[in-house]
Amino acid sequence: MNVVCTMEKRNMIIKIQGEIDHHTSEALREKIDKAYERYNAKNIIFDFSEIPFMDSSGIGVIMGRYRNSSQKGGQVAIVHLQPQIERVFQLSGLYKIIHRYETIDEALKMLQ
Amino acid sequence: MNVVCTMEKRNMIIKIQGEIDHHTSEALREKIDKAYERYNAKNIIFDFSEIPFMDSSGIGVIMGRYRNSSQKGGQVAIVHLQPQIERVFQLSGLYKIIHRYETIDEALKMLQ
Amino acid sequence: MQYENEMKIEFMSKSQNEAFARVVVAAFVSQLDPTLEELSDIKTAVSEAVTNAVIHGYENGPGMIYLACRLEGNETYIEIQDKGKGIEDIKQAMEPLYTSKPELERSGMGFTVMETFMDVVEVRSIPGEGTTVYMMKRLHSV
Amino acid sequence: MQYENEMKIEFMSKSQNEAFARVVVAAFVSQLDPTLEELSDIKTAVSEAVTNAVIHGYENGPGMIYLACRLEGNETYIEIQDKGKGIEDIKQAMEPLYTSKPELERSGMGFTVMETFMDVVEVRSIPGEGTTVYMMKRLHSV
Ligand SMILES: Nc1ncnc2c1ncn2[C@@H]1O[C@H](COP(=O)(O)OP(=O)(O)O)[C@@H](O)[C@H]1O
Ligand SMILES: Nc1ncnc2c1ncn2[C@@H]1O[C@H](COP(=O)(O)OP(=O)(O)O)[C@@H](O)[C@H]1O
Repeated sequence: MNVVCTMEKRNMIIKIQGEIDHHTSEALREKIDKAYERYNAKNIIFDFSEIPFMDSSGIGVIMGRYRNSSQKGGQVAIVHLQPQIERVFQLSGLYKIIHRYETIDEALKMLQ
Repeated sequence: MNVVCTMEKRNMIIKIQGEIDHHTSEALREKIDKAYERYNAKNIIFDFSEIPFMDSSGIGVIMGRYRNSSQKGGQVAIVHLQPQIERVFQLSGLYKIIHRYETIDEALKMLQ
Repeated sequence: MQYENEMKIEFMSKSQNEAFARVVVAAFVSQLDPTLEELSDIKTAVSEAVTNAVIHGYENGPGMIYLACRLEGNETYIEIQDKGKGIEDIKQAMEPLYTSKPELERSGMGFTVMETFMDVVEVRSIPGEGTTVYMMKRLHSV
Repeated sequence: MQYENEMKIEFMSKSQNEAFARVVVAAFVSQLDPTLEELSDIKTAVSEAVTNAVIHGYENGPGMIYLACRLEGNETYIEIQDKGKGIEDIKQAMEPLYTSKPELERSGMGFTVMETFMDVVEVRSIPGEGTTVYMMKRLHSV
Protein backbone atom coordinates (compact mmCIF):
# COMPACT_ATOMS: atom_id res chain seq x y z
CA MET A 1 0.00 0.00 0.00
CA ASN A 2 1.22 3.44 -0.93
CA VAL A 3 -0.09 6.65 0.69
CA VAL A 4 0.57 10.15 -0.62
CA CYS A 5 -0.59 13.21 1.35
CA THR A 6 -0.67 16.62 -0.30
CA MET A 7 -1.89 19.92 1.17
CA GLU A 8 -4.11 22.55 -0.44
CA LYS A 9 -4.36 25.29 2.19
CA ARG A 10 -5.60 23.36 5.25
CA ASN A 11 -7.18 20.60 3.18
CA MET A 12 -5.20 17.36 3.30
CA ILE A 13 -5.67 15.21 0.19
CA ILE A 14 -4.89 11.55 0.82
CA LYS A 15 -4.30 9.33 -2.17
CA ILE A 16 -4.07 5.65 -1.29
CA GLN A 17 -2.91 3.01 -3.76
CA GLY A 18 -3.83 -0.49 -2.65
CA GLU A 19 -6.38 -2.53 -0.78
CA ILE A 20 -7.81 -1.41 2.56
CA ASP A 21 -8.40 -4.24 5.01
CA HIS A 22 -7.54 -4.90 8.64
CA HIS A 23 -3.94 -5.77 7.69
CA THR A 24 -3.25 -2.54 5.83
CA SER A 25 -5.43 -0.23 7.91
CA GLU A 26 -3.05 0.07 10.83
CA ALA A 27 -0.19 1.50 8.80
CA LEU A 28 -2.67 3.65 6.89
CA ARG A 29 -4.10 5.15 10.07
CA GLU A 30 -0.64 5.92 11.39
CA LYS A 31 0.52 7.64 8.22
CA ILE A 32 -2.59 9.77 7.97
CA ASP A 33 -2.59 10.85 11.61
CA LYS A 34 1.09 11.77 11.51
CA ALA A 35 0.67 13.90 8.38
CA TYR A 36 -2.51 15.47 9.76
CA GLU A 37 -0.61 16.65 12.84
CA ARG A 38 2.53 17.74 11.04
CA TYR A 39 0.75 19.84 8.44
CA ASN A 40 -1.79 21.22 10.91
CA ALA A 41 -4.53 20.15 8.52
CA LYS A 42 -8.24 20.72 9.02
CA ASN A 43 -10.28 18.97 6.31
CA ILE A 44 -9.43 15.57 4.86
CA ILE A 45 -10.18 14.49 1.29
CA PHE A 46 -9.77 10.80 0.53
CA ASP A 47 -9.01 10.07 -3.11
CA PHE A 48 -10.35 6.53 -3.71
CA SER A 49 -9.45 6.29 -7.39
CA GLU A 50 -6.72 3.68 -6.85
CA ILE A 51 -8.33 1.57 -4.15
CA PRO A 52 -9.65 -1.59 -5.77
CA PHE A 53 -10.86 -3.17 -2.51
CA MET A 54 -12.08 -2.07 0.91
CA ASP A 55 -13.89 -4.00 3.64
CA SER A 56 -15.46 -2.71 6.86
CA SER A 57 -11.99 -2.06 8.32
CA GLY A 58 -11.96 0.97 6.02
CA ILE A 59 -15.15 2.27 7.59
CA GLY A 60 -13.37 2.26 10.95
CA VAL A 61 -10.42 4.15 9.48
CA ILE A 62 -12.63 6.84 7.96
CA MET A 63 -14.80 7.18 11.07
CA GLY A 64 -11.67 7.62 13.17
CA ARG A 65 -10.29 10.34 10.85
CA TYR A 66 -13.72 12.00 10.90
CA ARG A 67 -13.52 12.17 14.69
CA ASN A 68 -10.06 13.71 14.61
CA SER A 69 -10.97 16.35 12.07
CA SER A 70 -14.28 17.18 13.81
CA GLN A 71 -12.29 18.17 16.88
CA LYS A 72 -10.56 20.80 14.77
CA GLY A 73 -13.82 21.90 13.18
CA GLY A 74 -12.88 20.11 9.98
CA GLN A 75 -14.78 17.89 7.58
CA VAL A 76 -14.09 14.70 5.66
CA ALA A 77 -14.82 14.10 1.99
CA ILE A 78 -14.27 11.24 -0.44
CA VAL A 79 -13.84 11.32 -4.21
CA HIS A 80 -13.60 8.77 -7.03
CA LEU A 81 -15.31 5.81 -5.35
CA GLN A 82 -15.26 2.40 -7.08
CA PRO A 83 -18.66 0.62 -7.23
CA GLN A 84 -17.70 -2.20 -4.81
CA ILE A 85 -16.61 0.30 -2.19
CA GLU A 86 -19.59 2.54 -2.85
CA ARG A 87 -21.77 -0.29 -1.57
CA VAL A 88 -19.74 -0.73 1.62
CA PHE A 89 -20.13 3.01 2.20
CA GLN A 90 -23.86 2.95 1.64
CA LEU A 91 -24.32 0.18 4.20
CA SER A 92 -22.27 1.92 6.82
CA GLY A 93 -24.29 5.13 6.94
CA LEU A 94 -21.04 7.06 6.48
CA TYR A 95 -22.76 9.30 3.94
CA LYS A 96 -24.62 10.97 6.78
CA ILE A 97 -21.43 12.54 8.05
CA ILE A 98 -19.02 12.34 5.15
CA HIS A 99 -19.32 14.25 1.89
CA ARG A 100 -18.94 12.63 -1.45
CA TYR A 101 -17.77 14.52 -4.51
CA GLU A 102 -16.91 13.57 -8.06
CA THR A 103 -13.55 15.33 -8.20
CA ILE A 104 -10.94 16.76 -5.88
CA ASP A 105 -11.57 20.26 -7.28
CA GLU A 106 -15.24 20.00 -6.43
CA ALA A 107 -14.37 18.81 -2.91
CA LEU A 108 -11.92 21.69 -2.44
CA LYS A 109 -14.54 24.18 -3.55
CA MET A 110 -17.19 22.84 -1.17
CA LEU A 111 -15.17 22.29 1.99
CA GLN A 112 -14.78 25.33 4.20
CA MET B 1 -8.19 -19.58 -23.74
CA ASN B 2 -8.64 -18.09 -27.15
CA VAL B 3 -7.08 -19.52 -30.32
CA VAL B 4 -6.93 -17.72 -33.65
CA CYS B 5 -5.61 -19.50 -36.76
CA THR B 6 -4.71 -17.51 -39.87
CA MET B 7 -3.21 -18.79 -43.11
CA GLU B 8 -0.36 -17.30 -45.15
CA LYS B 9 -0.06 -19.60 -48.16
CA ARG B 10 0.35 -23.02 -46.52
CA ASN B 11 1.74 -21.59 -43.30
CA MET B 12 -0.72 -21.71 -40.43
CA ILE B 13 -0.15 -19.01 -37.82
CA ILE B 14 -1.62 -19.90 -34.44
CA LYS B 15 -2.11 -17.14 -31.93
CA ILE B 16 -3.08 -18.38 -28.49
CA GLN B 17 -4.27 -16.07 -25.73
CA GLY B 18 -4.12 -17.70 -22.31
CA GLU B 19 -2.26 -20.20 -20.21
CA ILE B 20 -1.19 -23.58 -21.57
CA ASP B 21 -1.45 -26.41 -19.07
CA HIS B 22 -2.94 -29.90 -19.04
CA HIS B 23 -6.44 -28.48 -18.59
CA THR B 24 -6.31 -26.14 -21.58
CA SER B 25 -4.13 -28.30 -23.83
CA GLU B 26 -6.83 -30.72 -24.87
CA ALA B 27 -9.08 -28.07 -26.40
CA LEU B 28 -6.02 -26.38 -27.88
CA ARG B 29 -4.87 -29.56 -29.59
CA GLU B 30 -8.31 -30.17 -31.03
CA LYS B 31 -8.67 -26.67 -32.44
CA ILE B 32 -5.24 -26.71 -34.04
CA ASP B 33 -5.64 -30.16 -35.60
CA LYS B 34 -9.04 -29.31 -37.03
CA ALA B 35 -7.81 -26.08 -38.61
CA TYR B 36 -4.66 -27.82 -39.88
CA GLU B 37 -6.80 -30.36 -41.75
CA ARG B 38 -9.39 -27.94 -43.01
CA TYR B 39 -6.91 -25.43 -44.44
CA ASN B 40 -4.57 -28.16 -45.78
CA ALA B 41 -1.72 -26.41 -43.99
CA LYS B 42 1.92 -27.46 -44.07
CA ASN B 43 4.02 -25.37 -41.69
CA ILE B 44 2.86 -24.18 -38.28
CA ILE B 45 3.97 -20.94 -36.62
CA PHE B 46 3.05 -20.55 -32.95
CA ASP B 47 2.75 -16.93 -31.83
CA PHE B 48 3.55 -17.00 -28.10
CA SER B 49 3.18 -13.27 -27.48
CA GLU B 50 0.02 -13.62 -25.39
CA ILE B 51 0.83 -16.79 -23.47
CA PRO B 52 1.84 -15.78 -19.96
CA PHE B 53 2.26 -19.35 -18.69
CA MET B 54 3.12 -22.78 -20.06
CA ASP B 55 4.17 -25.96 -18.30
CA SER B 56 5.41 -29.24 -19.77
CA SER B 57 1.93 -30.01 -21.12
CA GLY B 58 2.74 -27.41 -23.76
CA ILE B 59 5.81 -29.34 -24.81
CA GLY B 60 3.58 -32.32 -25.53
CA VAL B 61 1.23 -30.16 -27.59
CA ILE B 62 4.05 -28.75 -29.70
CA MET B 63 5.76 -32.13 -30.15
CA GLY B 64 2.45 -33.59 -31.32
CA ARG B 65 1.93 -30.81 -33.88
CA TYR B 66 5.54 -31.24 -35.00
CA ARG B 67 4.79 -34.90 -35.73
CA ASN B 68 1.67 -34.05 -37.74
CA SER B 69 3.38 -31.42 -39.84
CA SER B 70 6.47 -33.61 -40.41
CA GLN B 71 4.24 -36.15 -42.09
CA LYS B 72 3.29 -33.49 -44.61
CA GLY B 73 6.90 -32.38 -45.00
CA GLY B 74 6.17 -29.25 -42.93
CA GLN B 75 8.05 -27.51 -40.13
CA VAL B 76 7.13 -25.86 -36.85
CA ALA B 77 8.30 -22.46 -35.63
CA ILE B 78 7.66 -20.32 -32.59
CA VAL B 79 7.83 -16.55 -32.21
CA HIS B 80 7.58 -14.03 -29.35
CA LEU B 81 8.52 -16.29 -26.45
CA GLN B 82 8.16 -14.98 -22.87
CA PRO B 83 11.18 -15.63 -20.59
CA GLN B 84 9.41 -18.15 -18.31
CA ILE B 85 8.37 -20.24 -21.29
CA GLU B 86 11.75 -19.85 -22.96
CA ARG B 87 13.21 -21.80 -20.04
CA VAL B 88 10.70 -24.62 -20.36
CA PHE B 89 11.59 -24.82 -24.05
CA GLN B 90 15.30 -24.92 -23.35
CA LEU B 91 14.90 -27.82 -20.94
CA SER B 92 12.81 -29.83 -23.32
CA GLY B 93 15.29 -29.92 -26.16
CA LEU B 94 12.51 -28.71 -28.47
CA TYR B 95 14.94 -26.26 -30.05
CA LYS B 96 16.62 -29.18 -31.81
CA ILE B 97 13.57 -29.71 -33.99
CA ILE B 98 11.63 -26.47 -33.77
CA HIS B 99 12.73 -23.13 -35.13
CA ARG B 100 12.60 -19.98 -33.12
CA TYR B 101 12.23 -16.57 -34.72
CA GLU B 102 11.76 -13.07 -33.43
CA THR B 103 8.81 -12.14 -35.62
CA ILE B 104 6.15 -13.80 -37.74
CA ASP B 105 7.55 -12.13 -40.87
CA GLU B 106 10.95 -13.63 -40.21
CA ALA B 107 9.40 -17.06 -39.65
CA LEU B 108 7.40 -16.77 -42.89
CA LYS B 109 10.53 -15.84 -44.80
CA MET B 110 12.54 -18.79 -43.43
CA LEU B 111 9.99 -21.59 -43.64
CA GLN B 112 9.77 -23.33 -46.98
CA MET C 1 -23.49 -35.52 -1.65
CA GLN C 2 -20.86 -34.95 -4.31
CA TYR C 3 -20.14 -31.28 -4.92
CA GLU C 4 -19.17 -30.15 -8.37
CA ASN C 5 -15.99 -28.64 -7.04
CA GLU C 6 -14.67 -28.29 -3.54
CA MET C 7 -11.61 -27.05 -1.72
CA LYS C 8 -10.55 -26.69 1.87
CA ILE C 9 -7.74 -24.55 3.12
CA GLU C 10 -6.20 -23.84 6.48
CA PHE C 11 -3.77 -21.06 7.21
CA MET C 12 -2.23 -19.28 10.16
CA SER C 13 -4.17 -16.52 11.84
CA LYS C 14 -2.06 -13.62 10.58
CA SER C 15 -3.38 -10.39 9.19
CA GLN C 16 -1.43 -10.79 5.93
CA ASN C 17 -3.46 -13.94 5.25
CA GLU C 18 -6.66 -11.87 4.96
CA ALA C 19 -5.71 -10.81 1.44
CA PHE C 20 -4.49 -14.33 0.71
CA ALA C 21 -7.88 -15.81 1.70
CA ARG C 22 -9.68 -13.37 -0.60
CA VAL C 23 -7.47 -14.29 -3.54
CA VAL C 24 -7.92 -18.02 -2.94
CA VAL C 25 -11.70 -17.83 -2.83
CA ALA C 26 -11.84 -15.48 -5.81
CA ALA C 27 -9.62 -17.81 -7.86
CA PHE C 28 -11.80 -20.79 -7.01
CA VAL C 29 -15.15 -19.09 -7.60
CA SER C 30 -13.87 -17.64 -10.89
CA GLN C 31 -14.43 -21.08 -12.42
CA LEU C 32 -18.14 -20.22 -12.43
CA ASP C 33 -17.46 -17.03 -14.40
CA PRO C 34 -19.19 -14.69 -11.94
CA THR C 35 -19.66 -10.98 -12.63
CA LEU C 36 -17.09 -8.60 -11.17
CA GLU C 37 -19.72 -7.43 -8.71
CA GLU C 38 -20.52 -10.95 -7.53
CA LEU C 39 -16.84 -11.71 -7.15
CA SER C 40 -16.20 -8.58 -5.15
CA ASP C 41 -19.22 -9.28 -2.92
CA ILE C 42 -17.74 -12.68 -2.10
CA LYS C 43 -14.24 -11.30 -1.54
CA THR C 44 -15.60 -8.67 0.83
CA ALA C 45 -17.62 -11.19 2.85
CA VAL C 46 -14.62 -13.53 3.10
CA SER C 47 -12.43 -10.66 4.19
CA GLU C 48 -14.87 -9.80 7.00
CA ALA C 49 -15.12 -13.35 8.33
CA VAL C 50 -11.37 -14.03 8.18
CA THR C 51 -10.62 -10.67 9.82
CA ASN C 52 -13.03 -11.54 12.63
CA ALA C 53 -11.23 -14.84 13.19
CA VAL C 54 -7.89 -13.00 13.41
CA ILE C 55 -9.01 -10.10 15.61
CA HIS C 56 -11.83 -11.52 17.69
CA GLY C 57 -11.42 -15.30 17.50
CA TYR C 58 -7.70 -15.44 18.22
CA GLU C 59 -7.34 -11.85 19.44
CA ASN C 60 -4.28 -11.40 17.20
CA GLY C 61 -2.57 -14.40 18.81
CA PRO C 62 -1.61 -17.70 17.17
CA GLY C 63 -4.16 -20.12 15.76
CA MET C 64 -5.33 -21.72 12.53
CA ILE C 65 -8.20 -20.57 10.34
CA TYR C 66 -10.16 -23.10 8.29
CA LEU C 67 -11.92 -22.13 5.09
CA ALA C 68 -13.96 -24.39 2.83
CA CYS C 69 -15.55 -23.50 -0.47
CA ARG C 70 -17.95 -25.61 -2.51
CA LEU C 71 -19.43 -24.87 -5.89
CA GLU C 72 -22.66 -26.54 -6.85
CA GLY C 73 -24.69 -25.42 -9.83
CA ASN C 74 -24.86 -21.66 -9.44
CA GLU C 75 -24.41 -21.72 -5.67
CA THR C 76 -21.23 -20.93 -3.80
CA TYR C 77 -20.93 -22.22 -0.23
CA ILE C 78 -18.26 -20.80 2.03
CA GLU C 79 -17.43 -21.87 5.57
CA ILE C 80 -14.91 -20.01 7.73
CA GLN C 81 -13.92 -21.43 11.09
CA ASP C 82 -11.68 -20.55 13.98
CA LYS C 83 -10.96 -22.45 17.18
CA GLY C 84 -10.68 -19.29 19.21
CA LYS C 85 -12.61 -17.48 21.88
CA GLY C 86 -16.14 -17.93 20.57
CA ILE C 87 -19.12 -15.59 20.81
CA GLU C 88 -21.32 -15.41 23.92
CA ASP C 89 -24.26 -13.60 22.36
CA ILE C 90 -24.52 -14.20 18.61
CA LYS C 91 -27.64 -12.08 18.21
CA GLN C 92 -25.94 -9.05 19.71
CA ALA C 93 -22.74 -9.71 17.73
CA MET C 94 -24.68 -9.61 14.48
CA GLU C 95 -26.36 -6.28 15.18
CA PRO C 96 -25.16 -3.47 12.92
CA LEU C 97 -22.61 -1.24 14.66
CA TYR C 98 -22.07 -3.62 17.59
CA THR C 99 -18.39 -4.22 18.23
CA SER C 100 -16.53 -5.50 21.27
CA LYS C 101 -13.36 -3.76 20.09
CA PRO C 102 -14.13 -0.06 19.51
CA GLU C 103 -10.61 0.70 20.78
CA LEU C 104 -9.27 -0.95 17.59
CA GLU C 105 -11.53 1.33 15.50
CA ARG C 106 -13.69 -1.61 14.45
CA SER C 107 -16.93 -0.37 12.97
CA GLY C 108 -19.18 -3.26 14.05
CA MET C 109 -20.30 -3.63 10.43
CA GLY C 110 -18.59 -6.92 9.58
CA PHE C 111 -21.62 -9.20 9.93
CA THR C 112 -23.85 -6.60 8.26
CA VAL C 113 -21.53 -6.56 5.25
CA MET C 114 -21.60 -10.38 5.09
CA GLU C 115 -25.39 -10.45 5.30
CA THR C 116 -25.78 -7.80 2.64
CA PHE C 117 -23.34 -9.28 0.15
CA MET C 118 -24.27 -12.94 0.56
CA ASP C 119 -27.66 -14.66 0.30
CA VAL C 120 -27.31 -16.68 3.50
CA VAL C 121 -25.15 -16.10 6.58
CA GLU C 122 -25.30 -18.43 9.56
CA VAL C 123 -23.09 -18.28 12.63
CA ARG C 124 -22.43 -21.09 15.07
CA SER C 125 -20.22 -20.49 18.05
CA ILE C 126 -19.34 -22.05 21.36
CA PRO C 127 -17.58 -19.80 23.87
CA GLY C 128 -14.09 -21.16 24.51
CA GLU C 129 -14.26 -23.46 21.47
CA GLY C 130 -14.60 -21.27 18.44
CA THR C 131 -16.80 -19.87 15.72
CA THR C 132 -17.94 -21.01 12.29
CA VAL C 133 -19.55 -18.72 9.73
CA TYR C 134 -21.52 -20.41 6.92
CA MET C 135 -22.32 -18.32 3.87
CA MET C 136 -24.00 -19.00 0.55
CA LYS C 137 -24.32 -16.87 -2.53
CA ARG C 138 -26.33 -17.66 -5.62
CA LEU C 139 -24.66 -16.40 -8.78
CA HIS C 140 -27.18 -15.00 -11.20
CA SER C 141 -24.59 -14.79 -13.92
CA VAL C 142 -24.23 -18.59 -14.06
CA MET D 1 9.01 -25.97 14.76
CA GLN D 2 6.93 -22.88 14.19
CA TYR D 3 6.91 -21.76 10.56
CA GLU D 4 6.67 -18.09 9.76
CA ASN D 5 3.62 -18.70 7.64
CA GLU D 6 1.90 -21.85 6.61
CA MET D 7 -1.16 -22.97 4.70
CA LYS D 8 -2.65 -26.27 3.67
CA ILE D 9 -5.21 -26.78 0.99
CA GLU D 10 -7.09 -29.73 -0.39
CA PHE D 11 -9.11 -29.73 -3.58
CA MET D 12 -10.74 -32.15 -5.95
CA SER D 13 -8.65 -33.80 -8.60
CA LYS D 14 -10.02 -31.88 -11.58
CA SER D 15 -7.99 -30.38 -14.35
CA GLN D 16 -9.47 -26.90 -13.79
CA ASN D 17 -7.91 -26.94 -10.33
CA GLU D 18 -4.40 -26.97 -11.83
CA ALA D 19 -4.65 -23.23 -12.52
CA PHE D 20 -6.31 -22.71 -9.14
CA ALA D 21 -3.39 -24.42 -7.35
CA ARG D 22 -0.89 -22.19 -9.15
CA VAL D 23 -2.77 -19.04 -8.16
CA VAL D 24 -3.04 -20.15 -4.52
CA VAL D 25 0.67 -20.86 -4.17
CA ALA D 26 1.64 -17.70 -6.04
CA ALA D 27 -0.61 -15.58 -3.79
CA PHE D 28 0.88 -17.13 -0.66
CA VAL D 29 4.52 -16.91 -1.75
CA SER D 30 4.00 -13.31 -2.91
CA GLN D 31 4.19 -12.31 0.76
CA LEU D 32 7.97 -12.82 0.47
CA ASP D 33 8.12 -10.41 -2.49
CA PRO D 34 9.84 -12.84 -4.88
CA THR D 35 11.02 -11.82 -8.34
CA LEU D 36 8.70 -12.55 -11.26
CA GLU D 37 11.10 -15.27 -12.35
CA GLU D 38 11.11 -16.98 -8.96
CA LEU D 39 7.34 -16.81 -8.82
CA SER D 40 6.93 -18.29 -12.26
CA ASP D 41 9.43 -21.07 -11.44
CA ILE D 42 7.32 -22.01 -8.43
CA LYS D 43 4.04 -21.80 -10.38
CA THR D 44 5.44 -24.05 -13.08
CA ALA D 45 6.70 -26.66 -10.60
CA VAL D 46 3.34 -26.66 -8.78
CA SER D 47 1.53 -27.04 -12.07
CA GLU D 48 3.63 -30.10 -12.94
CA ALA D 49 3.08 -31.85 -9.61
CA VAL D 50 -0.66 -31.14 -9.49
CA THR D 51 -1.08 -32.23 -13.10
CA ASN D 52 0.70 -35.49 -12.30
CA ALA D 53 -1.67 -36.13 -9.41
CA VAL D 54 -4.67 -35.56 -11.73
CA ILE D 55 -3.42 -37.56 -14.72
CA HIS D 56 -1.21 -40.25 -13.21
CA GLY D 57 -2.23 -40.44 -9.53
CA TYR D 58 -5.98 -40.51 -10.05
CA GLU D 59 -5.92 -41.22 -13.80
CA ASN D 60 -8.49 -38.47 -14.37
CA GLY D 61 -10.89 -40.08 -11.89
CA PRO D 62 -12.14 -38.70 -8.58
CA GLY D 63 -9.84 -38.03 -5.64
CA MET D 64 -8.49 -35.25 -3.45
CA ILE D 65 -5.18 -33.46 -3.85
CA TYR D 66 -3.37 -32.08 -0.79
CA LEU D 67 -1.03 -29.13 -1.04
CA ALA D 68 0.92 -27.54 1.80
CA CYS D 69 3.09 -24.46 1.61
CA ARG D 70 5.39 -23.11 4.31
CA LEU D 71 7.45 -19.95 4.28
CA GLU D 72 10.48 -19.76 6.53
CA GLY D 73 13.06 -17.06 6.14
CA ASN D 74 13.80 -17.04 2.43
CA GLU D 75 12.80 -20.67 1.92
CA THR D 76 9.56 -21.87 0.40
CA TYR D 77 8.53 -25.47 1.12
CA ILE D 78 5.82 -27.06 -0.98
CA GLU D 79 4.31 -30.50 -0.55
CA ILE D 80 1.85 -31.98 -3.05
CA GLN D 81 0.15 -35.26 -2.27
CA ASP D 82 -2.33 -37.61 -3.87
CA LYS D 83 -3.80 -40.85 -2.56
CA GLY D 84 -3.87 -42.44 -5.97
CA LYS D 85 -2.08 -45.15 -7.84
CA GLY D 86 1.48 -44.53 -6.68
CA ILE D 87 4.75 -45.00 -8.58
CA GLU D 88 6.45 -48.40 -8.89
CA ASP D 89 9.85 -47.16 -10.01
CA ILE D 90 10.57 -43.60 -8.86
CA LYS D 91 14.04 -43.50 -10.41
CA GLN D 92 12.66 -44.34 -13.84
CA ALA D 93 9.72 -41.93 -13.39
CA MET D 94 12.12 -39.06 -12.74
CA GLU D 95 14.20 -39.65 -15.85
CA PRO D 96 13.83 -36.92 -18.48
CA LEU D 97 11.45 -37.92 -21.28
CA TYR D 98 10.10 -40.97 -19.45
CA THR D 99 6.32 -41.04 -19.48
CA SER D 100 3.85 -43.85 -18.93
CA LYS D 101 1.20 -41.96 -20.92
CA PRO D 102 2.64 -41.11 -24.34
CA GLU D 103 -0.85 -41.64 -25.78
CA LEU D 104 -1.94 -38.50 -23.90
CA GLU D 105 0.94 -36.57 -25.52
CA ARG D 106 2.72 -36.25 -22.19
CA SER D 107 6.31 -35.22 -22.70
CA GLY D 108 7.86 -36.96 -19.72
CA MET D 109 9.43 -33.65 -18.67
CA GLY D 110 7.35 -32.92 -15.56
CA PHE D 111 9.87 -34.04 -12.95
CA THR D 112 12.72 -32.49 -14.92
CA VAL D 113 10.91 -29.14 -14.89
CA MET D 114 10.37 -29.43 -11.13
CA GLU D 115 14.02 -30.29 -10.52
CA THR D 116 15.26 -27.45 -12.70
CA PHE D 117 13.00 -24.76 -11.26
CA MET D 118 13.21 -25.73 -7.58
CA ASP D 119 16.28 -26.25 -5.36
CA VAL D 120 15.12 -29.54 -3.88
CA VAL D 121 12.65 -32.13 -5.20
CA GLU D 122 11.95 -35.35 -3.32
CA VAL D 123 9.38 -37.96 -4.23
CA ARG D 124 7.91 -40.57 -1.93
CA SER D 125 5.41 -43.03 -3.24
CA ILE D 126 3.79 -46.32 -2.30
CA PRO D 127 2.07 -48.21 -5.11
CA GLY D 128 -1.65 -48.39 -4.38
CA GLU D 129 -1.42 -45.71 -1.67
CA GLY D 130 -0.26 -42.54 -3.35
CA THR D 131 2.52 -40.11 -4.02
CA THR D 132 3.96 -37.08 -2.25
CA VAL D 133 6.29 -34.57 -3.90
CA TYR D 134 8.35 -32.35 -1.58
CA MET D 135 9.93 -29.27 -3.07
CA MET D 136 11.95 -26.38 -1.69
CA LYS D 137 13.07 -23.17 -3.30
CA ARG D 138 15.35 -20.56 -1.80
CA LEU D 139 14.39 -17.05 -2.83
CA HIS D 140 17.45 -14.95 -3.48
CA SER D 141 15.35 -11.82 -3.71
CA VAL D 142 14.37 -12.04 -0.01
N1 LIG E 1 -14.75 -15.17 14.95
C1 LIG E 1 -15.17 -14.49 16.03
N2 LIG E 1 -14.77 -14.89 17.27
C2 LIG E 1 -15.17 -14.21 18.36
N3 LIG E 1 -15.98 -13.12 18.33
C3 LIG E 1 -16.41 -12.68 17.13
C4 LIG E 1 -16.03 -13.34 15.93
N4 LIG E 1 -16.60 -12.70 14.90
C5 LIG E 1 -17.31 -11.68 15.42
N5 LIG E 1 -17.20 -11.67 16.78
C6 LIG E 1 -17.85 -10.71 17.71
O1 LIG E 1 -18.90 -10.07 17.00
C7 LIG E 1 -18.71 -8.64 17.02
C8 LIG E 1 -19.28 -8.01 15.77
O2 LIG E 1 -18.55 -8.43 14.63
P1 LIG E 1 -18.57 -7.56 13.32
O3 LIG E 1 -19.97 -7.26 12.94
O4 LIG E 1 -17.75 -8.26 12.29
O5 LIG E 1 -17.88 -6.19 13.71
P2 LIG E 1 -16.37 -5.80 14.09
O6 LIG E 1 -15.44 -6.85 13.57
O7 LIG E 1 -16.17 -4.50 13.43
O8 LIG E 1 -16.31 -5.75 15.59
C9 LIG E 1 -17.24 -8.46 17.22
O9 LIG E 1 -16.92 -7.20 17.75
C10 LIG E 1 -16.90 -9.62 18.16
O10 LIG E 1 -17.24 -9.29 19.49
N1 LIG F 1 1.44 -38.47 -8.78
C1 LIG F 1 1.78 -39.53 -9.55
N2 LIG F 1 1.16 -40.74 -9.40
C2 LIG F 1 1.50 -41.80 -10.17
N3 LIG F 1 2.47 -41.77 -11.11
C3 LIG F 1 3.14 -40.61 -11.31
C4 LIG F 1 2.83 -39.45 -10.55
N4 LIG F 1 3.66 -38.45 -10.96
C5 LIG F 1 4.44 -38.99 -11.93
N5 LIG F 1 4.13 -40.29 -12.15
C6 LIG F 1 4.80 -41.19 -13.11
O1 LIG F 1 6.04 -40.62 -13.49
C7 LIG F 1 6.08 -40.42 -14.90
C8 LIG F 1 6.90 -39.22 -15.27
O2 LIG F 1 6.29 -38.03 -14.81
P1 LIG F 1 6.65 -36.62 -15.46
O3 LIG F 1 8.14 -36.47 -15.50
O4 LIG F 1 5.90 -35.58 -14.74
O5 LIG F 1 6.17 -36.75 -16.96
P2 LIG F 1 4.71 -36.82 -17.61
O6 LIG F 1 3.70 -36.25 -16.63
O7 LIG F 1 4.82 -35.99 -18.82
O8 LIG F 1 4.44 -38.26 -17.89
C9 LIG F 1 4.63 -40.36 -15.33
O9 LIG F 1 4.45 -40.68 -16.68
C10 LIG F 1 3.99 -41.37 -14.38
O10 LIG F 1 4.17 -42.69 -14.84
